[in-house]
This record gives sequence, structure tokens and C-alpha cells, in this order.
Amino acid sequence: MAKHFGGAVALHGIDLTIEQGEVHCLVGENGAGKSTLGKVIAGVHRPDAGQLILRGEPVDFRSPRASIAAGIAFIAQELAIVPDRSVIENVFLGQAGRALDLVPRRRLRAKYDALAAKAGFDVDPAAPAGSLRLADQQKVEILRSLARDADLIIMDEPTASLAGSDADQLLRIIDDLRSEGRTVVFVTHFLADALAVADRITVLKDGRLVRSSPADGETADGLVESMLGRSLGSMFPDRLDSPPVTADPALEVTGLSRDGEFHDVDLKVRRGEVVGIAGLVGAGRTELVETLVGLRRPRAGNVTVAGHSGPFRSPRHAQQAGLVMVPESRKDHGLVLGRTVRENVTLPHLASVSRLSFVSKARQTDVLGELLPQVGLDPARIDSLVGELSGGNQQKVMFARWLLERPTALIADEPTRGVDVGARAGLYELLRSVADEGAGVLIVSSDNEELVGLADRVLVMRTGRVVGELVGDEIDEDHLLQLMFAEEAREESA
Amino acid sequence: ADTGSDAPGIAVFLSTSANSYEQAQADGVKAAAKKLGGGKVQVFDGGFDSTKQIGQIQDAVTSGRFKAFVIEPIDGAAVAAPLSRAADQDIAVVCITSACGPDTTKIDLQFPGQAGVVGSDYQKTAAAMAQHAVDACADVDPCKVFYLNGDSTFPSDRLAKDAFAAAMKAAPANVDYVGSQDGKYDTATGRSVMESELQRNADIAVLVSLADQQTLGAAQAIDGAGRTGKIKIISFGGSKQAVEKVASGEWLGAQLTMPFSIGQTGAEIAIKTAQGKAPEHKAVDATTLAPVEGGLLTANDASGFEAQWTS
Amino acid sequence: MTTPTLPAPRSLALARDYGVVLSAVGLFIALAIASAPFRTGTNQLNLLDQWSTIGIIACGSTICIVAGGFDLSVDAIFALSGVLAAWLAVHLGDPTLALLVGMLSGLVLGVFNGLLVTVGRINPFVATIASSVVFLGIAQLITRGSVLSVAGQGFSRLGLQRFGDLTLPAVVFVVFAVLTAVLLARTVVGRRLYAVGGNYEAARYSGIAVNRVQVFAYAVSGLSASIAGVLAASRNSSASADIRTDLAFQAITAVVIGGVSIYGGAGTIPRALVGVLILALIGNGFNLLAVDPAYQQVLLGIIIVLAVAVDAWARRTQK
Amino acid sequence: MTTPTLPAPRSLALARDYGVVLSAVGLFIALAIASAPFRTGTNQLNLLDQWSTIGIIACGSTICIVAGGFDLSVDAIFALSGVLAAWLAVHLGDPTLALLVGMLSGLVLGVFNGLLVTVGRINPFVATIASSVVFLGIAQLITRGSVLSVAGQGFSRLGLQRFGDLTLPAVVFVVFAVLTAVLLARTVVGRRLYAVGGNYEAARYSGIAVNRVQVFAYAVSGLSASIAGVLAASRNSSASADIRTDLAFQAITAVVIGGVSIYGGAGTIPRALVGVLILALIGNGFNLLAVDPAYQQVLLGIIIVLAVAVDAWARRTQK
Ligand SMILES: Nc1ncnc2c1ncn2[C@@H]1O[C@H](COP(=O)(O)OP(=O)(O)OP(=O)(O)O)[C@@H](O)[C@H]1O
Ligand SMILES: Nc1ncnc2c1ncn2[C@@H]1O[C@H](COP(=O)(O)OP(=O)(O)OP(=O)(O)O)[C@@H](O)[C@H]1O
Ligand SMILES: O[C@@H]1[C@H](O)[C@H](O)CO[C@H]1O
Ligand SMILES: [Mg+2]
Ligand SMILES: [Mg+2]
Repeated sequence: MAKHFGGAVALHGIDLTIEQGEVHCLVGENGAGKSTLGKVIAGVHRPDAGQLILRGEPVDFRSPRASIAAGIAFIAQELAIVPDRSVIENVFLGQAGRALDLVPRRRLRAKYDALAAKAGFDVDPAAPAGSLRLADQQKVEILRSLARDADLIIMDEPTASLAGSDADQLLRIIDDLRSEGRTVVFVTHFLADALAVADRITVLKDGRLVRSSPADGETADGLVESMLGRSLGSMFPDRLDSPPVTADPALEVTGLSRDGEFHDVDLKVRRGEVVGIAGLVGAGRTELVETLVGLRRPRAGNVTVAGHSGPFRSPRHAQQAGLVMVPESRKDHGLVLGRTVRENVTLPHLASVSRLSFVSKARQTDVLGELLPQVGLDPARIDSLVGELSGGNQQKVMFARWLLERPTALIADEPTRGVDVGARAGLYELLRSVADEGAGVLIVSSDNEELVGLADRVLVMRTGRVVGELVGDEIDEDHLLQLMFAEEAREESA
Repeated sequence: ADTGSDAPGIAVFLSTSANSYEQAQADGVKAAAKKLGGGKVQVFDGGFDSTKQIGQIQDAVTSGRFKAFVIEPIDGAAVAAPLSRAADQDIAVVCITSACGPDTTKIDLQFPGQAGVVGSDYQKTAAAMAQHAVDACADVDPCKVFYLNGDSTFPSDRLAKDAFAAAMKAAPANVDYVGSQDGKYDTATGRSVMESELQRNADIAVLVSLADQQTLGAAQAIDGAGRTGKIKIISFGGSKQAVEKVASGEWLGAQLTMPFSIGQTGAEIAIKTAQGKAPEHKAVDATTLAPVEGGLLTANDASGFEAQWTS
Repeated sequence: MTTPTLPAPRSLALARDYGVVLSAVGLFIALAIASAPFRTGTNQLNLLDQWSTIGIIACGSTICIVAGGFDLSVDAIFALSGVLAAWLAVHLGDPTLALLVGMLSGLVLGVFNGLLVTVGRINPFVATIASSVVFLGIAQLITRGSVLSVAGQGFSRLGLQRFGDLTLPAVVFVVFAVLTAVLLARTVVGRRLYAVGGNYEAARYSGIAVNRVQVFAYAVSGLSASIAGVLAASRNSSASADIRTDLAFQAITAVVIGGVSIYGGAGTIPRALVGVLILALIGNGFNLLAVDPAYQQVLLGIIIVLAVAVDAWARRTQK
Repeated sequence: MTTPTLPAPRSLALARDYGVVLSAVGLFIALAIASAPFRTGTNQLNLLDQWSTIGIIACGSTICIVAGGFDLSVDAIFALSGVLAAWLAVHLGDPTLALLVGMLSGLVLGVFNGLLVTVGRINPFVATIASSVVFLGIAQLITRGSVLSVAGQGFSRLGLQRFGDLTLPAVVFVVFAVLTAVLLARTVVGRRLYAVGGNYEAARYSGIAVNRVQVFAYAVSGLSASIAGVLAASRNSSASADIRTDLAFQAITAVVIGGVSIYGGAGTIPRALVGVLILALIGNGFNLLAVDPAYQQVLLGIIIVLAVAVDAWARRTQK
């Protein structure tokens, strides 16, 4: 199988066999070609060369429609929901039926309930899909693929926006699918997940197949080495020996509230410190950080950034005070997909790369030439359209944007979503160095391992309140889970 | 509201109200209403939209406030049915500028109950202008004639164009008809079409145009090409600007239209009918309202003539 | 795990409808108070009849816009279908067949538009401008610039037909509105129209024959224009290639006032009709209240802004 | 809102330009062969002059569309600014001041549009339709339906001014095109315009004053219309509220033919100008070759489809 886009080769002639009934994981760096391979099988892209053989028969899918007809379901990495339509409509999108037939709404509702129950997901079927948080949109996509009753299901990073228990739930679903005799292709950057669920793991690198072997024989380290071509020492940089209790606060929040979202939040991030916010999906973390940078108006409370006192009226005002945020959804809130890397990165800093209001190309090239490698991007892609980059590389572009001028306080909401292990280690390194240079770093993450490894201090949120704080060695997954679930457990036992 | 305003009055339906030709028609109606006691005059602006105009007719009937309608039809064929229903309600209906009914080329009564019509026949107008062109060519040989039509997508203008071409065919041998383009009633379009035409035929001797607005643009093009005075211009309209150009000798002649007189005459017919008096004529050829022979104004009589509209 | 479901979305959608409806109801009450003739049944029926053309086309446009399309050729299809029907009636001598062919001609012309957009991959805006120029040109070649009059009752029967106090065009409007409303809200193809317009790629990934769905949408839009065009030709016993109406523009304005998103994927037929109603009420009010045309324009603009602002406001306060 | 389809790669973007340019060059060569007068310098200068109005407005529209806006009020601003200038010239007696105020009036009207869209959160389509109705209404209130003629050289000097063989409107067009092209391609504001049109939310999250940027875009669009409107009024020594031209429509058509996306975030001034050029060549060709108006329509449509299809084809084969 070979596929190129303009000058960029995504797949260089890959031979790969996927056995009936197996769970087959694809792993590899950002841009390795995993999504492209998935899309070729799903009929989204037509290969330049190569032959797809399905159950012994050569097939040539001209569209996703053809591949669906052949019993293949596909969950794209970049979510494909119809935002203004209900969850139930999205789940049964494109399902059979003659054009002028009335939609069997009762029957679909029953089918939906059965499907959701089986999957263990609880999503309001009548809500417009666009109003859901990312994690629930991901569940809609998963339900859609299950609703197809397909023999082969391709899931491209379905757990990227799912937090702990939901991700575990998905792994159980995959197990069930296998026991029903279905085949699952599972693309992920979570090697532990791959090792836990896969029968076979295939490693891709630069559009080539490195190896494809049974999962039993694989180890995380081995996979990392094949993916990166080198071994990765420690994933995480060293934590601070002791919290910088005396350093000036970079970001200080007192008594911040927004009706129905979060209440009475106090928090302080000192210069040189990396602070994490943990919590279940829906805990109100995204609302909180969006409020900090002026995207939402608080009802009460104060936000102060190194002497500039808020609350800020807009991200522009926050930025002027030295507070910036890498948002959770890169497609909706982060990137202008139709413009270049250059333009996306310099967007908030045009003054510093221009003379007399004229943007200086040379100055941008200089600045980006230095910056892009720091976040793990190839400077040669400076003029690529961001929409052409792989998902993980898009994430890096957002980081580059906010590191061009070092902020006083940097917030990152789910910072490593879709980023490969190598690059992830790089980003952690980077976040730590930003802190070391004197900034305060605040990270919202649903990946507890990430918080344990990186943060000097972690606040835990539950239903809009900060319910606990862990410092230094107290931070481990058990403590985090205890705090995240504690109250709920108590309520349930009551 | 004073009691006077509730007395039945006159509804004037214009194809648009945003130009002075239309305003002049309305003013003519108002003058007649004042003179003959026709009551209050309400103006409806059709916005060049026939559907809209039909709605206005229906609404005016519904409102019960009118005993007479004076209408400049946007689509003469389409308004006949609703107007005939208005006539059923004892409203005196007069069409102005162009006729209402299946055959808009004929200035006559075409639907049941119609009280009158004051309009011009485009075929006759075009033929008359063609004759002026032939006259202007009298001592030029060969004499190239270019005709700037209005908008060939309008049936009336299409008829005018065909009639002009037919008359040119019958013209003496020295007359060389080089063809026609549309000026679209627009100064800028008139200018650009004329510029192109002068590229093709630099030696045009006579320009005939169906609308003053576009003639003004064409004259700019002629000026730009340094041909002022060398091309004889005959324009249809008789607006203030056209009359000035004719008076100054820049243009040879203006075929007159008299919107104020048209409105006034139409309203007189409508009011008299509504009052139960018999009007003198029911169908009036608007060309006869011009104070000059054949409707063509030339430098000789231009000084004493007061235009009824501005283009 | 407990997911705290926010009640917002549902009521939000309702409130959004509610916003425009509020404007329409406000206008209606204001007119009913200000004008006695407005309150007559005749006036209401007249309104239905007068706005049947725009209404029918607005329904077609809604379908097209919901599917992510945009059809500026409805004016031209309106004219061409009328001309075609008249020409056939004159030359075939079978008025019924002529009317039928004319009415269905929009389907074919709409499919042509749909193919330009999907297979030809031409931007809908450009494609339908270009095709409308072609359609009008054909109508002009048929009429050679004159008006085609059709003698005889056979041809005009349709447009002049009445059912009690209702005219046939008004009845057709109501029927067409109900059919398209059901189509959009309840049928399988309705779902597909929303999907294609709401997220083209997602629809494609889900195995929807996106091109076919879009072609269908243009066909419905074309059909609406040809139905309206033939009804008008029949009523006038004549047709010409001269269009001075601005049907596409008015229909789209109405639809957008009603809150249908021009970016596709959202909107309903009832909403579009509320948009039509608002325009109808404004025009009717101007006529009945004898508003000076000099002020009508400014007033019209202000009322439209207010109507839509109420809508925007309703949407916001709900948030 | 639809998710924008995946943007085409760089090389492809080049080919896309190339596609329309190809069409334009093809037309140019065809005309040069078919018509001797076409090849004259005078004709080329005439073309520049004739299309200066649409050209200037197309530049403004491009800025607005790139920023994710849509301005249908340019016709009305064109008319109102001319009327304003003429009225001021008559009543103030200072023609230079009158012309200046008229030319800048579009800025104010554009800002008004921008505020409706941003602060009022009204859909651009509806907002600019409504505002154009208001603007035209004001123009009519000023003129009371008649034509305002301005006597004296002072007022007409501007429009009739020549620089050698170039008319002033042609010069203004060229200057305006260069300025807007540089603005869009090279300046800080240009970057912001693309970002806001490409992804409004992402721009907002990146600290761009999104509302201010959009208001700016509408202001430029308004300015382009008032410059064109005052030039026309000056040239004609008169102005009226009667608009039968379809400037917004023509400008947007040209812009879209040139490949500027109506969804915002993409397109350049040079591309838009290629669109204008194509329309100009078609019109000029019809006039010079004396094409029967009956066939012009059909031909115009076919040529537009072909021009755009060549573009679409170039885009595809590149893939
Ligand atoms: N539509 C496209 N146009 C141009 N280039 C593309 C396109 N899609 C993918 N590519 C390129 O192909 C290569 C492989 O991309 P792909 O999305 O398959 O990577 P991936 O392995 O899924 O990465 P990630 O883990 O970041 O999702 C990348 O270099 C990417 O930039
Ligand atoms: N039922 C709902 N309907 C509509 N929007 C919702 C709903 N629940 C949550 N959201 C939105 O989803 C987004 C994410 O929610 P929230 O901030 O509570 O989650 P979080 O704690 O940040 O977790 P995560 O980011 O992992 O999803 C927010 O923008 C919130 O407004
Ligand atoms: O920052 C300002 C505003 O964003 C406006 O859009 C124009 O000029 C920029 O400099
Ligand atoms: Mg991928
Ligand atoms: Mg979140």
C-alpha cells in the first residue's frame, strides 16, 4: 500500500496482514502514517499503489460507502459529528433505508438504548452532538461504529479524549468485539493500552512498516525503540526537589465562581512550578481555565497574573498580562487549519515579527527555525498548511504558538492529546523548562500518569469544587483516584 | 386621522419610486386629483417586482380606500386579472406608460371593466426614431447608424429593437445600419458599450438610443474618443439633461416622453370615470401629449420646452 | 458514572424558534390593532395567495440550503419553466401536458445544477449564477424576447382555479410546505440532507451518497421554482423571459430571517415560513396603513433588523 | 456550521490560481485573435476604466469575505455616498469637501454593518440586506426620488480627470487594488483577517480582537463602495437613489470566480481581480464581436462554467 499527498509520502508500500477476529494495534510516531493506513482501508483515501484484499477477495473502495457495504466501520481521529443534530441521529448517521421512508424513531430509540447499555455509555440521545464535551462526542463515534454491526472496526485514537474509566470501558468493548469474532484495528499512543488489549502490534515509522508481531512478545520499551529508532530514558523530567514556596506567584485565583460550573476556586501557581488539575470528565476543569483567560465571565472572584489583576475580559487581555492557554480542542478552538504553520504560530505575536505593521518573512523564519525543533516539529514544514499535518503535529503547533514569547503563566488543557511518546517526553521537557525559566505552568489533564510524572503539585476537582491538593511525593495514582471518586463513593454508600 | 383622509382616493402603482420619471407620473396624478377633487393620493412602489405589484393591487382593494387606480404595470399581462377584479369592485382602473393585458404593444382597453390607458407603442417609437436617423443621414454617404437599445430581455425593448432594424432595412442605400447593443438604462453601461462600438466602428455618423441615462454615458465615450460633434445623437426620453444637450446643439434631437402629462391624463380619465362622468378619450397615445410634431424635440424648439423629469 | 446532563440544548433550540416567532406574532398583533382591513379573512387569504410564489420557492431553498447548497437560479427556472409550458401549450396544443412538463422541468434543471456542484465541483454560488444565465438565455431564445400568450381556458384554468375562497396557488403552497416539512423532519432523506449540510465529511465517512443527496436537494429547489413559475404563467395566460422579480433573493432573505443557517445543516421549513410571514406582514402593513414609500425602505430595514435581533437576543439570554 | 473541508496543499493552491489564470489567458488570446480592435491599447485602457467600479468594490468584498463576512450592502452604499456627495456639494457649495465626505461615508456605513454583525450578532447576510434597505431609504429621503444634479466643474473634475490616457477612476482602481493586496498579503491586519475568517474561535482564543477585525473588514468594504459611488457621481455630475445595477452581485460573482472561498479564510486580491478580468473580457468580447444579445446570456453562462470548471479541473488533476 502506498500513498502520497502532493510531495509528502505518507505510506511507502506497506505489506500488512490483519487476521480475522484479532485486535490489531497500530503504533508509531506522529506522522508515521497510521491514520492514512486506516483511511485507505476505510475507503476515505484511494491508494496510489497496492492492493487491498478482504477475506481473500481483492477490493477497491472508491468511497467510505463502499467500505461500509463491505462490513468495515471507521472512527476517524478528527471527530466527524454533525454538530447541530441529535446524538441519536449522529449514531445512526447514514444507516440504510429508502430515501422517502419515514425515520423509525421509536425503533431507533430502542436500538440506541440497547446499544448504549451494552457499551456502558450514558449520553443523552436528544442532545445536539455539538453541545457535548469532547469525550462524549467520542462516545457517539464509538456507538456509531458499533451500530454498524461491522466485521472490521478501525478506531483511530479513540481514547485520546477519553479519561481513565471511559478508556477502560472502551478496552472492555474491544474485548467483547473480539469475543464476537470481529476484527478491530486500534490506533493508539497509549502503549499500555496496546499491550493490554492487542493480539498483534504493528509499528510504523515514516510511512514504513518496522515490524508486525504478536503482542505477547512486545514490551513498552521495545515498542518505543522501534517507533523512535532510539530508546527513551525517563519519560518525565525531574520534579522540583521542594516546592518553591517563596517564589512569586505567577497566577493567583481567589474565590472564583461561575453558576452551574465551578464554585469558590482558590489556586496559586508560583513561578517555577508545574501545577496539575485532576478530575473526572465534567468536573468543570475546562470551564475554570477558560474563565481564567477571559473566555467566560466569572460571577465572583479574582484572577491575578504577576501584578496584573483580572478577571480578564478576553484572551487578548489575558495575553497582555502574560497569561496564555493551549485549548483542549485543537480543531474547534486552536488552529486555523487552512493556513500555514508559520501563520498559526505567529498569530498572537505579529507585533514582534513585523516592522511598521508589515509582517517580516525573514524574521518569522528565523524565530520559527529555532522554535519548531524545540516542540518537535520539522522546520521544513513551516509553510505546510496545518490541516495537512498529522494530529499530533497539530498539537505541537499550538504549543509553539504560546512559547514564541515566553508567558508568565501557561495553561495547557489536555496538553498531550494525540502526541506520540517521543514527542510527549519532549513536551514534558519543554513544560518543565518553561517553568525553570520562571513561568508558572498549569496543566489540566485526564491522564493521571502524566500528572503524577510531571506536576509538583496537583489540585483535584470534583463537580466544580477543588476537593483536595497533593504535593510532591503524595502525588500518585491511588491518591488521585481516591480524591476524584471519594465523594461519589460516599454518596453511593449513603 | 381627520375625516377627509378616510374619503376614497386614488392609488398610484409605480414600477419603482426611486427615479424622477416615476415621481413625475405621481406628481401628474396628484395635480389631476387636486384639480378634479379626486381625493387623497397614495403611491405604491413596486420595486420592479411584478409579484409585489400584484400584492399591492390586492391590498389596495382590500383596504377599501380607493375609487380609482392609476397603474404603471411591471408585467402588463400579469396585472390584468387582479385589475379586472378591482374593476369588479367599482374601482376605475387606468394603465399608464404601457398597456395592461395580453398584448402590451397595443394602446387599447384589454381587460373587462378597464377605464383607460395612456401609453406609447414602442414599435411606433422605434420606427419614428429610425426615421429621424434616416433624416439625419440625408447628406452623408455612407452613413453608419448605431442603435443603443434599452434591455433586450424586456419584451417592449425587444420589439423596439426589431422595429428599428426593420425600418433600417427599408432605409435608403446610404444608410448603413451597423447594429445594436444594450445600454441597460445605465450610464456606465452606455459608456462602455459605446467605447467598444467606437473601437469597431470609429466612423459612426448617427447614434440612436432608447434611454437618456445610457445616452449620457455614450456621449462621454464619444467625448473620450474625440468624436464630439461628429456623431449625431438622437435619444429617447426628453429628460432635463437631454433637453439641455439638444438646446446646446450637442445632441441632434430628443424623442419626448412626458411622464407628468401621462400621469395627469391617466388620472383625469380615472377620476372622471369614478365620478360617473365620461372622459373624452379612453385610450390615449402618449406621443400625442408632446408639444412638438412627431414627438421629436430639436434645437429649434428646445429653449421653450420644460422637461418633466431628470435622468 | 454520573454524567450531569445539562438541560440547555433542548430548550435552547426551542427558544431560538421562539425568537423569530415572537417577532412575527408581535407584528401580527400590531397590524391587527392598527388596521381594520388587516383583520378581514379576505386579507389573510390574499396574503396567502400573494406569498404563495415566494413561499413555495422558500421551501425549496430551505431544502437546498439545509443540504449545504445554495441556489441562485430559481429566478431563471421560474421564467424558463413558464416559457416552456406556454411554448408547449401553443405548439403541442395540449395544455395539460404542457403544464405538467413545465412543472417538472425544474427537476431536470435542478439536477443539472446539482451535477455542476457535485461532479463538476463548482462552487454553488458560481454554478447557479452561471446556470441561471444559461437558463434565462434559453428562455429568451424560445421567446425571442417577446411575450408568449396562450389562448384558451385549458392553460389558464390551473392558475385561476379556486377552492372556495382559496386560490390554487395558495393550496399548492400549503401542500408543498407540508410535504417538504415532513420530508425534512421525518424521512430518511431528510436526515441525510441535514447530515450532508451539517458536516459533509462526516456524512461521507458514514457512507451517505453525499453527491446524490446534494443533487436531490437542487432538484427539489428547481422543482419548487418550476411549480411556482408554471402557476404564474397559467394565471397570466402568458410567459416571458423577462424577469424583473428577485425571487431567489427574497426567498433566501425570508429563509435566513427565519433562522435557517446559510452554512447548512440547520433550519426547518416552519422556521423558513415564519421568515416569509414576517416579510409578508411588513409589505401588507405598508400597503394597508398607507405608509409613504419614502419611509417604507428605512422602516423595512429597521423591522428586519429588529426581528432578527430579537431572535439573536433570545438565543443569547438562553445561554 | 460546516467544518471546512480539508484545505488543499500548497502546490495545489498554486495550481488553483493557475486554473483561473489559464481561463483568463485563454479568453484573452481568443479575443486577441478574433478581434483587431481588442488588441488596441485604447481598448485595454477602456476596459480598465469600465471595470474600475466593479474592480474597486471587488477588492473591498474580498477583504470582507476573507474575514468571514459578507457584504450585500455595497449597492446601497454606492448610491448613498454618491447622493450624499451631490447633496453636500449643492448645499455646502464646497465640492471638494463634499467629495471627500462622500468618499469616506462608506467607512462609517461599513462600521455600522460591522457592529450589526459583531455586537448585534446578526447573520451577515440578513444584516447587510437590512442595512442596505435602510441606506437606500436614506438616499431616497435625501433625493426625494429625483436626481440630484450638481452644476459646476468642481464636482465633476474628479471623475473626468485624466492622467495621460488613464482616467482617474482607473488610477484609483489600480491604487486601491495594490493597497488592499498589500494589506491582505503582507500586513499584520491581513494576517488577522485570514485568521478570523479561517477559524473565528481559534482567532479569539489566540488573543485576536475578532470583533474589531471584522468591523474593520466591513469598513473597508464600505469604503470601497463609497469611493466607487462618489467617483461615479462625480463623473455623471449627478446622483440618485435609483440603483438598477447589481454591484454587490457582480463583485461577489467576480470574487468567487477568482477562487475566493465564500466561507472565509482563503483567497487573495490578485485572484479576485482575475475573476473581474474574466467578466470584463466576456463583456468586452460580446461588444466588440457584436454578439446578438439573445445569445449573450447563454454564452456568458457557458463561459463562466467553463472558466470555473478549468479551475476545478486543475485543482483535481494536481491531486
Ligand atoms: N490530506 C493530507 N494532505 C497532505 N498531507 C497529509 C494529508 N494527510 C496526511 N498527510 C501527511 O501524511 C503523513 C502521515 O500522516 P498520518 O495522519 O497518517 O499520521 P499519523 O501516523 O496518523 O500521525 P498522528 O499520530 O499524529 O495522528 C504526515 O506527514 C501528514 O502530514
Ligand atoms: N451536558 C452538556 N451539554 C453541553 N455541554 C456540556 C455538557 N457537559 C459539559 N459540557 C461542556 O463540555 C466541556 C467540558 O466540560 P468540563 O469542563 O466540565 O469537563 P472537564 O472537567 O474539563 O473534563 P474534560 O476536559 O476532560 O472533558 C465544557 O465546555 C462544558 O461546557
Ligand atoms: O488590532 C487592530 C484591530 O484588530 C483592527 O482590526 C485593525 O487593526 C488592528 O491593528
Ligand atoms: Mg493519526
Ligand atoms: Mg476539559
